[in-house]
Amino acid sequence: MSRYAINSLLYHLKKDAALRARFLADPEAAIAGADLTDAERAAFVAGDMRTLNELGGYLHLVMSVPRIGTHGGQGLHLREPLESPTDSRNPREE
Amino acid sequence: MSRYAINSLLYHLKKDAALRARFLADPEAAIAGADLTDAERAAFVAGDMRTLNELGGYLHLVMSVPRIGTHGGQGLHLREPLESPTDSRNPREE
Amino acid sequence: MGRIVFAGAMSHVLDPDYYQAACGDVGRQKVTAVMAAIAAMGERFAAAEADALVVIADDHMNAFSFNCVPAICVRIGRTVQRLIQAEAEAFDKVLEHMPVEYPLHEPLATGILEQGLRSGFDLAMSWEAPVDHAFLSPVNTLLGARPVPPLVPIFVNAFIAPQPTARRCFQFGQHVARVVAGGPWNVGIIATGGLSHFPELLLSRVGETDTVFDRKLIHWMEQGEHEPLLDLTADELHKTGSHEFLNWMVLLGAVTPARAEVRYFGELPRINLAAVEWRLA
Amino acid sequence: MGRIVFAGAMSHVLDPDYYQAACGDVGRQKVTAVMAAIAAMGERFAAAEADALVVIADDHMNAFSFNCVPAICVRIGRTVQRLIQAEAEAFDKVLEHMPVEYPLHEPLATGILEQGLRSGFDLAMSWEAPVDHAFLSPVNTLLGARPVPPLVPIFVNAFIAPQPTARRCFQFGQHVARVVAGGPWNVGIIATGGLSHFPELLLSRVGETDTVFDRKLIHWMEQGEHEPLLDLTADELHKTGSHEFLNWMVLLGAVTPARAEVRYFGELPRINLAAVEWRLA
Ligand SMILES: [Fe+3]
Ligand SMILES: [Fe+3]
Repeated sequence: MSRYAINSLLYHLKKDAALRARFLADPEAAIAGADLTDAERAAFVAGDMRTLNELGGYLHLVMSVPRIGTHGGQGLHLREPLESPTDSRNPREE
Repeated sequence: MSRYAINSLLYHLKKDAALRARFLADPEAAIAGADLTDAERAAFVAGDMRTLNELGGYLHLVMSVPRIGTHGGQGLHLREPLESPTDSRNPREE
Repeated sequence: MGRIVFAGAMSHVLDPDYYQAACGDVGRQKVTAVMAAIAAMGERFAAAEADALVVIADDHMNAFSFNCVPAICVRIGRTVQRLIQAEAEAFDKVLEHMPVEYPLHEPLATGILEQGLRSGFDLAMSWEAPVDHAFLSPVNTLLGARPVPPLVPIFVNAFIAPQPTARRCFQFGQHVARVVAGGPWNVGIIATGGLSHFPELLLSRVGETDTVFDRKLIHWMEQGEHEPLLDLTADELHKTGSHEFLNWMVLLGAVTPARAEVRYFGELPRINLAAVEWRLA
Repeated sequence: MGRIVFAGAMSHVLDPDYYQAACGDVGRQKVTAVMAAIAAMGERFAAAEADALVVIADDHMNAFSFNCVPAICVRIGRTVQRLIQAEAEAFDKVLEHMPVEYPLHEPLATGILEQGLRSGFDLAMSWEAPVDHAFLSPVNTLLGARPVPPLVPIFVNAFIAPQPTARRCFQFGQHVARVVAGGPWNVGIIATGGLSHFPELLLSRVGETDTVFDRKLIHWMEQGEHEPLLDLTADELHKTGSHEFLNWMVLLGAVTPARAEVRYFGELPRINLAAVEWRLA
């Protein structure tokens, strides 16, 4: 059920601030080299953590990647913090 | 018997080419921040792998750190490859 | 002869603001209550004057990478560092007032490791893994302003399947007790995490718990009836969101057949909070 | 029902230039001879048409870091990468003509891992650890130009004390055999490393071997007498420089009570080279 390619990318997004910054600026470009299926790639680009979790991404990564993870299961989408980085729905940003 | 501080530094010298280059250029400066005893520090600076091994450095690290390790138990000292990087006593350089 | 002089288990996200955000006022109230119960346990821990504190917890993909996911890993060396991560999660961030470095109880950790490998436990060892909220939130809440005694952090793989079985975790706990008994130290031991939350590790089920299951676990612990707990399957633990109960199973092995006393149990939609202490002989 | 269709063990530094430099002409002659013996074993391995090749070897502080040193680690996932390291050691450098990536036998590796944890083996798992000469030199020498079958690399901690015991490695090998027997595949298995070299892991003793000890091991393997091998202590293995024999113990557990046939044994000052094959029922 777990999917290494998803989890590896989530893990590196969590641990590697430079990759994360590139991803936040241009998700497609940042993950162009990753070995992902089309569905996985689309879910990353959309910041759709629920789909990534259903495709085999570990919950704790899906929740905890700074700015990208749902961080508490609130279904935060990537586009929102990008447009409004102090969005109050993300408690980490408070 | 093993000594983490020695092994950690050997490991990073093996894996981190930038640290290794700094070390080869100026050993004292490169390891200034490492938590070593005076004897350990002196052995690093002298490239004295035999002493580092006796102080608890793992044999395979002591042998395999590029340009610094003995690489085959030949007792290669740091200063030699520095002065003569294609020294024929170091088979890796051939 | 060494003795286990204190044994407790507790939830490990201990951050009122976090539960306020996740569950509203009731979240803040209940986590504040469980923290008060843990602090009271800390009075008894402090009175026991333990030489070392063994902390059994799980990694949240902070300490280890997919290069090597150990089933059970003993943290050895002289010191351990608090996880430091840019943009840390809120419940790790609240620990930022704590020291960066903690002493380890090197001879006890090394004893658990060495005697474990000699006894057929395939333990991993780490000199570098940092400790996150799973270790430090309970320690912080337990000790308050008191100094942290030398720690023996032990990581159990709770989340990345396949995990060790409940039975194996219990057996490892029995091993820990044997090592303690063979040494000269008075030792405290805590297990952290749980109770039920995040069933099936699915985002779509975050917010569900299994109170019936938790009460069953508590009943068996109160009775000192550990046999049924040994038979808990990976599937049961996964479906009920009881992954972190594996840490508790290690503690149960260390203290069996002692009986548990519940110091706090509180239901939240997101997780059931608990603090439990064992009555040691 | 699955079967082990080939079993062999061999030294894993297989580089004539390296032994020329270390031991002179006799070094080149003997390593060339052991490589020829391994290549001949490869003919039989190829004829067996195995679906997978399990490779039991140790890490030389290439794949893992001090963040997590596993006792036994199963490499899972779909592919494994050759170790790529700037300024690699000579005996890793000679593998640079080999492919960068190799297929893994995912269901067999996963079976060994999952059933192992269910049976009380505290296995670590890795999706990322690369394989160095300890895995690839024997594979390369065994197969020559033939395609590499799907691999199941398994890492045993041979060098960083405390290591798993000889008995535990044997038990893990028995587990591997049970998994193979329960599956549908024909499986080859090799263990690599040794025989005696680097006693006590002291630089001052590099260049010493223990031929008497090696011949005793070989005798027991030829007789299929595995009981005395189970009692090998960490101290004996360390003092004789037989650390990597732990890999062989896993293989012995997998094939016991089969008898070994020595294909090559050659003494060098630096290491005693060997290639051994088992007569399978
Ligand atoms: Fe947790
Ligand atoms: Fe080797």
